[in-house]
Amino acid sequence: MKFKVLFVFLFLASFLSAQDFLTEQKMNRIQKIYDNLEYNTTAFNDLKKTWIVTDPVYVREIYNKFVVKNGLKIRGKKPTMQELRLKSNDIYEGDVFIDVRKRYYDGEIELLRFFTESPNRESDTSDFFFDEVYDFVYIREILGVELYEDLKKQFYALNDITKTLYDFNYQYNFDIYLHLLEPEMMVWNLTTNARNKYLVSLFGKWGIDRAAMPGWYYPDYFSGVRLKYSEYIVNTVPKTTYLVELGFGIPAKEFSMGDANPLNARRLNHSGTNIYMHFIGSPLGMITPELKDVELDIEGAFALTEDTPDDVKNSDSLYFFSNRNYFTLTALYPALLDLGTAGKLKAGGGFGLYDVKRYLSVPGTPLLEAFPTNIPGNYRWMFGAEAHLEGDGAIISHKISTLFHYNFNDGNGFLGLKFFVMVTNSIGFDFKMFSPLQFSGSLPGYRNDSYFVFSPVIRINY
Amino acid sequence: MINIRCKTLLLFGILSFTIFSQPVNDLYLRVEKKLSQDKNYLDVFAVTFTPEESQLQPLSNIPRRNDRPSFSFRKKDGVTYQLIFKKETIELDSITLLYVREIEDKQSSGESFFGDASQGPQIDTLTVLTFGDVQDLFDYNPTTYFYIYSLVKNAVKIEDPEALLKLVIDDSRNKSKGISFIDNRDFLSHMRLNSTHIYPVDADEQQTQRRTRRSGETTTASDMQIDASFSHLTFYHNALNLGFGTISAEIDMGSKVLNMLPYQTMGMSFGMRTLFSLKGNLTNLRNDFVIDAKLLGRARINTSDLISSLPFLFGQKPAINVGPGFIVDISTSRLYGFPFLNFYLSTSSGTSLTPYVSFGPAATPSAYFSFNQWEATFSYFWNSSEERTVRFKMDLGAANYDVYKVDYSPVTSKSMLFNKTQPVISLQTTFAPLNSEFLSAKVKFYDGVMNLFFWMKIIDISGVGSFRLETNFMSAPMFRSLYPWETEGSNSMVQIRYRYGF
Amino acid sequence: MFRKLFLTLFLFMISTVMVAQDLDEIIKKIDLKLRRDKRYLNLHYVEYPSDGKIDPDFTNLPRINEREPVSLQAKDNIVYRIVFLKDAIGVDSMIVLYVDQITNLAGGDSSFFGDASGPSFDTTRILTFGDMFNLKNNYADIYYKFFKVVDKFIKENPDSDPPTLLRINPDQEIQTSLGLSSRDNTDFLNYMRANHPHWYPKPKVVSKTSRRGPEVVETASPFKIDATPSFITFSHEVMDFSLGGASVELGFEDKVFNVLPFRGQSVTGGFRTLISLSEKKEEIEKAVMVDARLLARAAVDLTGITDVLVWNQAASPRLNISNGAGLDLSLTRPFGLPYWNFYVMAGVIDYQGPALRFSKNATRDVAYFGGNSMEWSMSFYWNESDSYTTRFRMDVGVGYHDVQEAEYAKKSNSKISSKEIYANIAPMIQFHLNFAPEGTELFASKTKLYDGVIKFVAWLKLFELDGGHQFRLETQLVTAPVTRKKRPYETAGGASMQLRYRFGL
Amino acid sequence: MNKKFLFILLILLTGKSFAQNADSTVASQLKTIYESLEYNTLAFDDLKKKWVLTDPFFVREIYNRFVVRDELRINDQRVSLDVIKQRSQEIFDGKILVDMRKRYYDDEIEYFAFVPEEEIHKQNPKYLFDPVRDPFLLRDILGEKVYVKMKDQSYFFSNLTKEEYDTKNGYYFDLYMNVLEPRVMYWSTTSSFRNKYTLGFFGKWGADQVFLPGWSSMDYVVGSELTYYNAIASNPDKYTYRVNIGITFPSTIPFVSELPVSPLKVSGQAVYFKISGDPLKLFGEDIGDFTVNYEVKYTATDFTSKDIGNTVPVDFYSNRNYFILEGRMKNLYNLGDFGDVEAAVGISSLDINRFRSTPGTSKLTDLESSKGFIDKFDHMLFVDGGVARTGGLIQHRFHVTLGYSTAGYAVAGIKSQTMLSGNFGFDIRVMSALGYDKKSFPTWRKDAYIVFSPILRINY
Repeated sequence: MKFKVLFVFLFLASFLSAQDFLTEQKMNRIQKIYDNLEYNTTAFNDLKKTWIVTDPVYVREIYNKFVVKNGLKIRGKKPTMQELRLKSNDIYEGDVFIDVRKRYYDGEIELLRFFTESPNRESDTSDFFFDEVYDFVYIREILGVELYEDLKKQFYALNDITKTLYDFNYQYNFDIYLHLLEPEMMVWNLTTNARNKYLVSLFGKWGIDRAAMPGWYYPDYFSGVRLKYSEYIVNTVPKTTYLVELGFGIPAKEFSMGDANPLNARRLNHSGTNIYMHFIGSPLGMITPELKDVELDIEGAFALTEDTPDDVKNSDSLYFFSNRNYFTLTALYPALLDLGTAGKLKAGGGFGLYDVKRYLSVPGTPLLEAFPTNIPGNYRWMFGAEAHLEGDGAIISHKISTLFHYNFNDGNGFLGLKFFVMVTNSIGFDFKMFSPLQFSGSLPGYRNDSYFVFSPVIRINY
Repeated sequence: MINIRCKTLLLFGILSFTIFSQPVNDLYLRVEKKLSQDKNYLDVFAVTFTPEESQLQPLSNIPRRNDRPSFSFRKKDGVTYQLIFKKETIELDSITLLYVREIEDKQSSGESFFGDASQGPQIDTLTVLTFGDVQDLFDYNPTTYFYIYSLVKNAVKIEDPEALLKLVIDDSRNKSKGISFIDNRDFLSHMRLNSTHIYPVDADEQQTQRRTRRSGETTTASDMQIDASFSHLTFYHNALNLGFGTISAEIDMGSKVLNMLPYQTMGMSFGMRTLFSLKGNLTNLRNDFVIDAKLLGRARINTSDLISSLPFLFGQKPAINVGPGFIVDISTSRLYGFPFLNFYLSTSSGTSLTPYVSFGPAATPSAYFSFNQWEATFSYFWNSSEERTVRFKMDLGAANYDVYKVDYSPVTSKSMLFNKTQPVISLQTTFAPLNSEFLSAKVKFYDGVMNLFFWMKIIDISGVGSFRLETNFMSAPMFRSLYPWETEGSNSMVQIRYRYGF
Repeated sequence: MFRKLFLTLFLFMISTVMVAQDLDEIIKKIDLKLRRDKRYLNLHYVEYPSDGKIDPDFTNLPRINEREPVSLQAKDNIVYRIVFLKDAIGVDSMIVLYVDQITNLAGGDSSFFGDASGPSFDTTRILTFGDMFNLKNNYADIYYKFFKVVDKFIKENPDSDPPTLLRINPDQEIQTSLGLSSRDNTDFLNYMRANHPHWYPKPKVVSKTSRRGPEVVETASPFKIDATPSFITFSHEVMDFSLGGASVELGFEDKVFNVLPFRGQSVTGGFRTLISLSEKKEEIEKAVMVDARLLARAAVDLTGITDVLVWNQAASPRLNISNGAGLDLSLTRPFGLPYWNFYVMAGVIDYQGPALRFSKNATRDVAYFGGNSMEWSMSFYWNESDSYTTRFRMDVGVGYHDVQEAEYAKKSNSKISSKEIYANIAPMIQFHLNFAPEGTELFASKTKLYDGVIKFVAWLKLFELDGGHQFRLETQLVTAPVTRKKRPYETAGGASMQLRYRFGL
Repeated sequence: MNKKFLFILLILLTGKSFAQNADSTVASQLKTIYESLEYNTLAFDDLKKKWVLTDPFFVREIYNRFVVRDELRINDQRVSLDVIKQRSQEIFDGKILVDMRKRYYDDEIEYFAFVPEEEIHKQNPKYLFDPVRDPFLLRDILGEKVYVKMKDQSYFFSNLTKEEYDTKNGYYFDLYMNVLEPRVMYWSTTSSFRNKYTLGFFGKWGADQVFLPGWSSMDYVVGSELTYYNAIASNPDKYTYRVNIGITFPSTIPFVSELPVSPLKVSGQAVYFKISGDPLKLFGEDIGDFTVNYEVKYTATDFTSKDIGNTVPVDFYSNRNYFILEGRMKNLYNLGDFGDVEAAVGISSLDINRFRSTPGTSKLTDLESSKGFIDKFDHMLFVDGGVARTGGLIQHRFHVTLGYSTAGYAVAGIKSQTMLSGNFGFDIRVMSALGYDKKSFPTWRKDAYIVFSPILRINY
């Protein structure tokens, strides 16, 4: 009797395994049909409405429905009661969440996944311990219509992680860059071959950072025309190959932070019309190929005429300083170090010179009287080094730079810190701070003891 | 006492046999539920097929699962079959049959005894071959499967099968950023809502306007256009449409550059406004180079003591007189890629010096005069979203006005006090939901003063015209001290604006 | 040798006995549970015979515990119910548990008394679980027949679940433990419909508790009124235009200055429009809505009528609020920011003949004028549970107002001099609490702390006449300055109580 | 012979075991059927009403009914009389309790067990007898009256039902109303997978790391705060980096008596900047939950005597700038309910200027103009250790800070914040100077400060 039993079992086992292979193949075919029934929207997968159910009791309601209908699987196999009890302990701790995703074109829920996550953890340790459940018909059948509608209406505590698309592409219809110290308004653009771009814009520049005379401490507001040429555009971000600026100085009205008397609050004053020139490019590539990345930055302002006392409009005689000429040459190495999200490091240095003249303006006299300062020819040589950390995220783009300026003649130096941030390429904030480093004696008369400027930034680019 | 006999084990075998096929049945069940319940998201197609006599034979007594009787296709008028299948996709390399439905139109088959024609066609559809049946055909009855398969393949070659996908894909694509038109559409839509003068509606623009209006009221193209309020009046008649341009008249009490409200400028400007395009006709305003030019004369009227009595004006008496003269005000669309340009010039000979407001001791009075003002700005337009519900306009440029001090005793002498070119920036936001005007707010900064201009549509009665409520607020100077020729505090004004024929 | 054989046999017998004995126990327990548990059994059943014919094999089915075999009869007043267990964890396929016979007594012979007592059913369990288990083990072919009946029923209608014996409805009391804040305008609309004097479109959002019956939509009356002695709003259908609705208002209250109704010596008239910017009208939950009120304020002497219309206990007023024009705007979540409220009132002070003046010294009188005022805030809504009974709102923002002091000669009405004694921006925080059991708003309160003064407003629903006339009791309380000394233009505060009538909102 | 015998025995046993297996598989299958009859509420097991019956007399009454109906089982086997006698002794000593649990959707008792006292708190206790897991079997054993009395809990018992307390961070809006450091988060977005950018306003009164706590500081920093999480977690402190920018506003002093002898006055408009994050992660190293905080307050402009608003010349001290650099290691190790240990070390420097404001002059005169910008600073090294716990019913942070200043004195401080389920709480900070001599102690600083504030937090 027992022998017959064994024989029956053997026969059944062999028969089943052959049949097993056939079902396996059939299962795959039907599974493939099942997965391809819906209209395919994988291109929008990341943009679909996704959220995490965090309410611990609500998670239990949904988990219980799956347990009742035995709808959960672990690696394709139905879990045993012990495995379910083990997972339920995580639920009792309150560390189980449900990842829910909606279909793109209508509001049905196409994906539901249970996962646990240890509360204080660094990186993303979410382990999806049950297989994901997809297809809203199946989910609705398991949850029952009422709980399913409730899940869609989001009447519970949740974290919304629907992705919003932030793209970072420049458009060339117009570009308004409202910045108190460096405004720019693009007025004209032209493409000659398929990829390059000529951009003409009106620009303004208040303050010379390399001479540690930022923003409203500088007497002249240079404004003029800027031509930017970019050889080709890398995913809509122009890779500027050279930039030429030509402008003239407008005497800047004192932007006083409080009622300080305009003239002596700012030690440097306008003393004649001047022209401003600025060139950024990397011409060294023509000489030696290794230096083709080095960026040269040549900037200069030269006074042409000299004001008369009634231009200065002072009521009683007045001594004041004025900077009339300024020239710097700086070489910068871009992308020295790539720190990922923190940005790319760009550093370099250079030298330059600027003059400071001391004038006496007596009302009624035809000309200003120039006094020799203790420095022959009034020219001061300076050496500067700077480092910029630039990052271009889709949401946050930032530029943090430190700048060191040493003045040979005056024997003093300035350490500058510049912090600039833009959010979604539309609103931002820029602030610069220079503090003196004394080496010998006290600061010369035309110097403030610390410089601090800031400005909100609004960009409208269409 | 129950004892276990070997028959049980045999039974286990049978049961497990069905059990092992259980997951396949579950999958069939799941797919069939998906096919029946997911109404509009399935990317499947249907071919309607009415069998001919010759085709009946291979399609008869097809076996079906769950011991349902075998099925044969019928040839009867009013009976058609829908073969639902899936086209080739990335993972499915050939057409895959899903299920077959039989549609019987009882009405046309004349069967309905009670003549219930009144209920309209009575169609009942029945799924004759479920997904499970078709898969079993594929596994165990390939000839029938391929016969139906070839039916579908040929039908697809002849004409496109009917798609059961009911999703409206294209109208819900959403862009992440706003838009700004390269041509004049933004300029024209702004001017039509805000300008006091006529901008003829483009040909195709008319349809879109009329289509949205039809939900509201139909507009007969009236041949007269009036825009009037307590401080300005413009008039246009079709007769003045000269083909290459239009002429309309304007009277206005305000000044564009000076930070003063109408009536405070104590003068009235009157004159003509013309809109023309270099192409010679106004049909294709959207792409042509359009010039909107005003030529006005400005006369002085002593409205200084009227100010305190006007109910809609909340402001002080001005301290500066504005000289008479003539005004040029030009706005052009884009020329060779440059932005939209606006230029305003108001000049005065500076001769007539009788002051309406003066200051200083009564014996030796003196007065402030402003004779010339100009403003040159670039305009930029953009919209927050594709439906253009929220539209923006930004003007950036420079402006200048001069101020003279005139002393009358012992002899009238004139000395220039102020003549400075300063930046001007203004941002106007217009709310036009569903392309119909609703409200607009403009904030302008010039010479340290903030000017807030705001209008909102109240009532729009067809045939009579539309009424708007307008407020104009001029703030006290900020970030600087008061000029001697300015009055203290802020001034504001509220008025009703009537527009007919726009 | 014989002993060993006997020992092994004995072992064998005991273990089977032991094993068998266990089975009896479990089966007895299962039968007991199946008989008694009326609500919690998660089992399904199939009515048999569906087509009136009984399978011949179902005759004299053997039963355990010495009960004689039974046969299924094909009578029209008898229906058999085959109960089975589906989708159980650890159980691979469906298992038939027992069979009940339900005889419809009335249906069979025409009951003499007429079926006044309605159809009475007699349910007897002809095959208990023990019987069925015995069939399954020993009469596999009969069991398989039952299995086929149920399997055929399931396969034939895949869409609907077979009828269940479960009497509890877990979907009824879906609970959550943490509160929730709705990601669309639901909370905003819930709040505005209950508290805002101007109307907001219905239908009311179906909160979870009222899921039982369908939401009955009252007939929308053509005009809508919200009136208290100090603030009245009116709107009529004709004022609506394509984009939204409009209404007018008149009131003796002020939003920023901490004064009680009528005590600000000013009247404010206003025109209000409500626009929803979404293309599809019915989706106001998702639309960006603009609620704009254009206001005009005029100074008026109300000293006479303060105590006539409204019951209030308050110190005598000291502030004249000037004429002015202004705007009160609230936006729902522009660009993903929270709800924005912005109120600005530009005041133009007419120093001529103030309503309230106080003698400063022998020769001079003094009067205080409230000029400009502004308030900007962001609102955050949340609910304590998903049944929406207690709803909260918090406004965080800043306010500004300025006060001028003017000096007059004793009996003259024109001012000699005026100076600004207060003009400052101060933080503003306001906490709202709404209590709406079962979706009907019963009580709401808001507490505002601005410029050191606490302003508390609360209403309680008194009663509602049919036809939609609703009466509420509303109290307003303004305290003396808490965190600082009292300024000359401020009073020691007070409270006022008034009746509020709402119709059509 | 015995080979044949062995062979028969072998077949018998295999057959037997085989049958036995067949039996036990059938038995286990019956058991699964038995357990699957009820509507499964596994997910709510911990939320079901649980209580323990301790009344010794009632326990005996119930035990007796079990004995009478012979329903006591141990591992599903019947219990022999002497075992019952031996176990009864424990009942008589009163050391046995009855542990019960109700069903979730109705109030039948679904779990009933005799449990010794010392096992009651364990996850799966060692039972005296097998528990009864079927209400109707229990009703059968106890009889209708006693079962209903058990169900209605009309006797002395201790309730063990679990209340669901949890704090989850919603990243939708977060109002943290604490007078010393308020925060209002109003905007958030996700740009890829599960990261989160959040924008909010923040306030900051006083600076703990330079031992100038809130109430007595004349300037109140208000500004904007940007936080970035590269993957959101239920614990809101797990951000990747946070940047704060703000400016100072004059603040009113509630308790004037708290002020030091010559309080620090404001002498200019200041700017505040703070960045906190883990710089090491930029270079790929990961030494655990490590954050660096760098704070700076820089006074940019100089007030005039008109701003100070004094009518008679007055000398005063003023703090214009401070720099704080702190490295903080969190989750060093876990102390269970006490929370996780965290430690921090840092340096801070604070400059003190003496000004004279004479009305009418446009600039304040610097009485210590001889001192350079750098040497006006007092530097301070501080160490901070404490325990922090988030989640669950009560969240708390207790910190002890010790600092030593170059000005020759040490300062100790205790900071504590306790919150109830993430909504209401209290913040107390005490700081006092140590090891200083009265005479040379700076007059612009009090030797002891106590600062507190209620906390209201709404997070969705």
